[in-house]
Amino acid sequence: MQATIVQAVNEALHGAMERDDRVVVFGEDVAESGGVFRATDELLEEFGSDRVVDTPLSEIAIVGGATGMAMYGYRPVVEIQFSGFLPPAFDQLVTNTSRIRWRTRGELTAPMVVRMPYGAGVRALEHHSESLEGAYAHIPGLKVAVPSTPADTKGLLTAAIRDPDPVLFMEPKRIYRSIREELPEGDHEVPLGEAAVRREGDAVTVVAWGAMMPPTLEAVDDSGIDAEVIDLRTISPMDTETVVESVKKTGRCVVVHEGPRTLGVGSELIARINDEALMYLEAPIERVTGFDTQVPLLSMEDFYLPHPPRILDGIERALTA
Amino acid sequence: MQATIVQAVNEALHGAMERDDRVVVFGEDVAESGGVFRATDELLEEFGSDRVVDTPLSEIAIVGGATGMAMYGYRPVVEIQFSGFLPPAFDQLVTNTSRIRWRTRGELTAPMVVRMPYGAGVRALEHHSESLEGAYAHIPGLKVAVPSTPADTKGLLTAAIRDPDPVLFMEPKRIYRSIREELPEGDHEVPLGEAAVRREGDAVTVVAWGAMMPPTLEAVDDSGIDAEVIDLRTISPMDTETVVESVKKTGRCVVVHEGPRTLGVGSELIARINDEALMYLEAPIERVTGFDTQVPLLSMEDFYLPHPPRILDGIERALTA
Amino acid sequence: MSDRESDRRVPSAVGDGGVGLLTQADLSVPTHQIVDPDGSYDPEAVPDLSAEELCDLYRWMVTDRVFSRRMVNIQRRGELGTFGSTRGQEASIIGSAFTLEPQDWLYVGRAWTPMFMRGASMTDMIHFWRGIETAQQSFAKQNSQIAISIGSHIPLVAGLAWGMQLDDADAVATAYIGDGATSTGAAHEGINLAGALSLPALFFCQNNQYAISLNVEEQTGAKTLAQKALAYGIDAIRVDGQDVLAVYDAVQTARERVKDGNPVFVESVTYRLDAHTTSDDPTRYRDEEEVQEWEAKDPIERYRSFLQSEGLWSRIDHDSIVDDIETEFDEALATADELEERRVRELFAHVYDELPSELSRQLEAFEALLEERPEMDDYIEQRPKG
Amino acid sequence: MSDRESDRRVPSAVGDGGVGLLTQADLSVPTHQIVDPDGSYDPEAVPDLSAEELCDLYRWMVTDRVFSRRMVNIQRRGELGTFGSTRGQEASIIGSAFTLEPQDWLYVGRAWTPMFMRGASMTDMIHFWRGIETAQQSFAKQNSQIAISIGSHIPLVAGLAWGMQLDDADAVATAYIGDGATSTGAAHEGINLAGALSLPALFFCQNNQYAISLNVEEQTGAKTLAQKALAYGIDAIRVDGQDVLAVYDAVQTARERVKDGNPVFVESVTYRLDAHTTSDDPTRYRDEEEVQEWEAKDPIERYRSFLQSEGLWSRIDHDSIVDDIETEFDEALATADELEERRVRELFAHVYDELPSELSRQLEAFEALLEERPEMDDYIEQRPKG
Ligand SMILES: Cc1ncc(C[n+]2csc(CCOP(=O)(O)OP(=O)(O)O)c2C)c(N)n1
Ligand SMILES: Cc1ncc(C[n+]2csc(CCOP(=O)(O)OP(=O)(O)O)c2C)c(N)n1
Ligand SMILES: [Mg+2]
Ligand SMILES: [Mg+2]
Repeated sequence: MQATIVQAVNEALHGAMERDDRVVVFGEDVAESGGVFRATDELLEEFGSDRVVDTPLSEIAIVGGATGMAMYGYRPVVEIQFSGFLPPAFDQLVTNTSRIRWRTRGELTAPMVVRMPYGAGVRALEHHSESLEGAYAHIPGLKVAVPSTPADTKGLLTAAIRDPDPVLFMEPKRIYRSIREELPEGDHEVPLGEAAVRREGDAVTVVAWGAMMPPTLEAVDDSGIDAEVIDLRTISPMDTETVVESVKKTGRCVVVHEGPRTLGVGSELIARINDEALMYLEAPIERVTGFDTQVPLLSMEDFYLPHPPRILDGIERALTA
Repeated sequence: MQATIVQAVNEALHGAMERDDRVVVFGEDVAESGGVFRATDELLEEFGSDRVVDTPLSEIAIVGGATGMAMYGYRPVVEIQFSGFLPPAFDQLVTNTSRIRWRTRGELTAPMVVRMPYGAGVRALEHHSESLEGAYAHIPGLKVAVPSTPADTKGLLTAAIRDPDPVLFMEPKRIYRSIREELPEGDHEVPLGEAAVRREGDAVTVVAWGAMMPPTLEAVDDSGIDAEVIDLRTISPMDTETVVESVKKTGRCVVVHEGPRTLGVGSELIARINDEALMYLEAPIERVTGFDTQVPLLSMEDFYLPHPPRILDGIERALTA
Repeated sequence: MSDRESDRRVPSAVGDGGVGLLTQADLSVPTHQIVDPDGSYDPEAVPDLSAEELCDLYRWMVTDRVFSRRMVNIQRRGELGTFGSTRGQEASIIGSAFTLEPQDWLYVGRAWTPMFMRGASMTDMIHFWRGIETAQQSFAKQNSQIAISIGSHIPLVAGLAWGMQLDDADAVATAYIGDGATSTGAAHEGINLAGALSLPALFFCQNNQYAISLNVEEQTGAKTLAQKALAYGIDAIRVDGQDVLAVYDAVQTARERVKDGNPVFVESVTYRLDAHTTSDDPTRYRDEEEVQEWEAKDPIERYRSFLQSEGLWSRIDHDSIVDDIETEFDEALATADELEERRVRELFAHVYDELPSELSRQLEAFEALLEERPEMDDYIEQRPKG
Repeated sequence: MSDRESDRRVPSAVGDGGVGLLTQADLSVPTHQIVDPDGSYDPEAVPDLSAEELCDLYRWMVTDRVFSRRMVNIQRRGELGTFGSTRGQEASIIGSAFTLEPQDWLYVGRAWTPMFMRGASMTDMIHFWRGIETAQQSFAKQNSQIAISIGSHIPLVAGLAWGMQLDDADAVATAYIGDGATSTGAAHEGINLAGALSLPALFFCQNNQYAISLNVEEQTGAKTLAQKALAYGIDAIRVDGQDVLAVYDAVQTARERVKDGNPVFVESVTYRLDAHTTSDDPTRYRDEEEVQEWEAKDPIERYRSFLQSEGLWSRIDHDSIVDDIETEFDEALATADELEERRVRELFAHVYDELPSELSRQLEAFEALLEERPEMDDYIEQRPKG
């Protein structure tokens, strides 16, 4: 089946709910209307109103409620309508979700997934464009995954739902419908914590994820530069090894992300390369990122996003420095 | 007057309230009981119940209420009883406090201070030991300051209260009462955004802040190593220049902090040094930080904190690598 | 069972062990109404408004309706990012906002015309939906703001009211919220703060029956939203949101009390006739029948019958009102369309009072890049039309 | 004014414009009581408990009191980090917890003895206050947890109840909260969710008059906390928290209803006689007089007079009960003091199911450091005594 990313989300949810009775889906507008992006389409019809539930407008209760339900033994997969509305539930993530296993020495756990569309570029209102993976990946006990292709979306979401730990699943809404590919049939899992090398090369390592993958690949493809392109896929835990091995080979690196530059995931990647491959570096690692500003409202949001020429600029800097 | 850090907080609050009628102090238990650490002692008696107010147990309302009050023209200085209880108000910080100026193109602003004791080492319960400056400094529009001495506490808090932008003021409660020094008299301000060089040296640059300053200085003093020690003081905006200049001189660097290592402020410092002084580096920058774990409960919390031998170990690694 | 407090009323439900349960059945929440759906009313109950004011109410309701219609239309033409229509809620929106004074603060959810009533232009509102930052600046000049994150503004409004209290201002801070917003923690904490500190805050809740697809009956077990006020120890009024005079009367009464430091929660029972926003498809979650029922409760029709009964209808030239609004909209749209090209620096302005050096660096590098790489133009577009 | 809904009751307050205001005065919230402060009671109202159970209630209340006294004492000797005494709240704590079944879930604030009633040991509780991670593990084995971040557990309890509902379990999920917790956004959203979805969740609120220094009258404008239930459309019971039989009766009644999917909020009116925790100085915010008044309402005394009236007092050997508890505590303390040295690996365990490689690296580096730098021992200490 040819599918988009949002269809892959839907397919993964259908599959998970079929295979495991404990999977329960809830959130705002996920049941009757099938989600504002239709990611949960037809789940209510297929699995009934016990397992697919519209909740009140309550992000704290959605995340905290999922945590309690997971402690009880279910496998909730909840939707936060836009990632800009996860911050009200930040405390539940920090104080409960990420700590249930730790607090009870493994006696209780919180295997659950918080799905949410993230990122700019869909001409939406304020608070609909943020990428805060940098803050979430700072919380011990949480995992954070960001797919960039339909197949990975299916595979990573499937893995996230099965994962024994809580996973924040950030869906690149800007490319929800812009890529279409054949989805692996049936039970397809892509393990969390493993980056994918999208293109092998010797000249420079370029790391990106989520909605930044297409412009990154475009920049590289158009340039003719022999870049190695890594799709990080999971932000936490991070696949340091794949990145470090690549940088040891290329000696140069560029990180591309949407979120703010300061304390963004790019900084952590630089820190880890510093730890393990500093002496291989032939040039400073370049960061091509969102600015340390609020994401502009829709009329100017294009300016904020890393686009191929800006990414290429970063690559060329890394190559010439 | 000889004073501790917590007394310096109190002195700065008294001074600010005396000089500026618009300064209003509120939070949980700040008025009648003078704060659980007595940081707001005698403010109620001196400035009355209009300007010093005990609020309900409502972190969202404290931070959001302060933001509204600041928009109206006051200068609220609120207390979050422990930094572990700021996460419920994370959304107010992200969605409102940090965006009022930006959202209204400067027509409205939110000049306010959120004070809170942070960090481990006072034998308290769960959620009383965290250091999340790494997450907060990722939010555009917020400033984050962390003093490490009584004089700086007075000066930075005074500056924060006067600052036209919202400031998160993280107070190192572990050393609230362990250092005593002469406080500058009267109206003493230490500008936000400027690091302090606590010790000059040529061998290695050591950067720390807040409660990590005393063990860092102890490690350096005992070692006889000619280290340059920088107290960052403000996390956002960060004084990159002072750090970079120092690293250009020493060629080696160690960052010490309490918060989790991954996406901690250490990573950002490494990223900025990478940007501007990579080719000066003679060794990887060392991070001596909290682990990527929850802060252990009190019986084992010592193990989590960077102590002088661990800091020294980091310095020696940076020197010998 | 023995009750220690002097009770005015015996609790209605009794548990097994003879334990008195407090239930919603113990509560009676009337709905204030002046003009009946059939057009009848008690003349005594009509608020004391001049003929001109009564006509103004009509004009503003029509403005609201026409504005929504035009906005939906231009969105369909691709000239707006998205838009949330207020059709059906005109009485609720206008009756309430008509009570506000310029010194009051207004922080709204679904309610746009109040901004015009306070002096903002339709251009500003078109800018808002086109994602142009100056819109909220203009609203701010009128002590107004629009909140996007549901419920998040309620603590701000409590804080604004607190400022007014300290300042001894003759003003109130008003939050417009929806039925969905009542479920948020932010709403709870903000309203409770207002109650605990007796702040001059007015909470105007438009219960339009839906939060996107969720019916209010699933939003909460509470039978009315008005009764939520009791949780905060503040007073409430429930009002027929299709009856502009009743809404005016209720909010006016509320405002008077609020000014004296008695926060009030007003539930206005209304209905969103159009989609949640232009990206929503309401047929997925509600029946045409239900919509028809509420179409029949059209607030503008009801008010027209009142004006007719009062002999005021003759003073109103409906068509010319509509024409004027259409013209105003056309002009506003033309002005909005002429938006000047904006500078990249604007993205970096107002993050802080002064640009920190790291941000300067980012700005300079970006400006240089735009200079050096004209191909950036293939990817970035200023979207003056959203 | 015309009311569209059939009203059982005319609203009490009337605004200027004849607008009906819903106020707290419209509400009557009785407080359930069985044994009067003077010791009298209606024998008919006494819950159907066996003599043994009635004596158990006494024993548990005394356990609660002795445990608090001993904990405060060892804290003063420096053998605990801190401790929050429950003196004064024994009837509230024991009467409620006595209703719970093993399959129920219990997530508490200030209430420790319920953990013992469910099978945890005093050693576990000493460990808890000494900051030893295995304590919550033990509680978890009894479907119990202690919440430190006020209000944060309420959404979890809603989620647990939701699990029970899906599972068709014959059980309830119970959150113990304080008066302060009612102001949190988390409480609001969690309770509202329970009401909206009819979850088997029981909210037991110990209104002990204070949240640290803040009196409940400043915590909220609501005259009772029970009435907050109406905001969620769930039922409430207000009970005299010094009357253990009334608390038992109320919570038992509540539990029966909750099991059927009718969440109930119980407000137990009680008082914290000791300091908030051992680091608190209550003389800064409350009068000795007030404390004396509540000392006079001692729940154990009141219950003793009941047992005497019932002729059950003779079955109780108070001194030997106390002796037994003291012995149990001594033994628990001795066991706690013997805590084995813990391994550093424990800090890294249970962050995730499997240790991610970055965490392994951190652990290995730290273990190596401890090996190489024995001077670390000057700075780190395992604190088996908190
Ligand atoms: C905190 C938050 N969560 C989710 C959303 C997405 N969202 C936008 S409007 C809306 C429904 C709002 O319902 P209501 O409060 O009744 O207002 P109405 O749209 O009916 O006027 C939702 C869920 C949001 N904007 N903010
Ligand atoms: C979210 C949060 N904010 C602040 C605190 C600090 N704190 C601990 S107990 C307490 C008061 C709690 O009052 P209440 O809910 O009435 O419970 P009680 O202590 O009276 O049993 C406060 C403010 C906290 N633990 N959690
Ligand atoms: Mg609505
Ligand atoms: Mg209390």
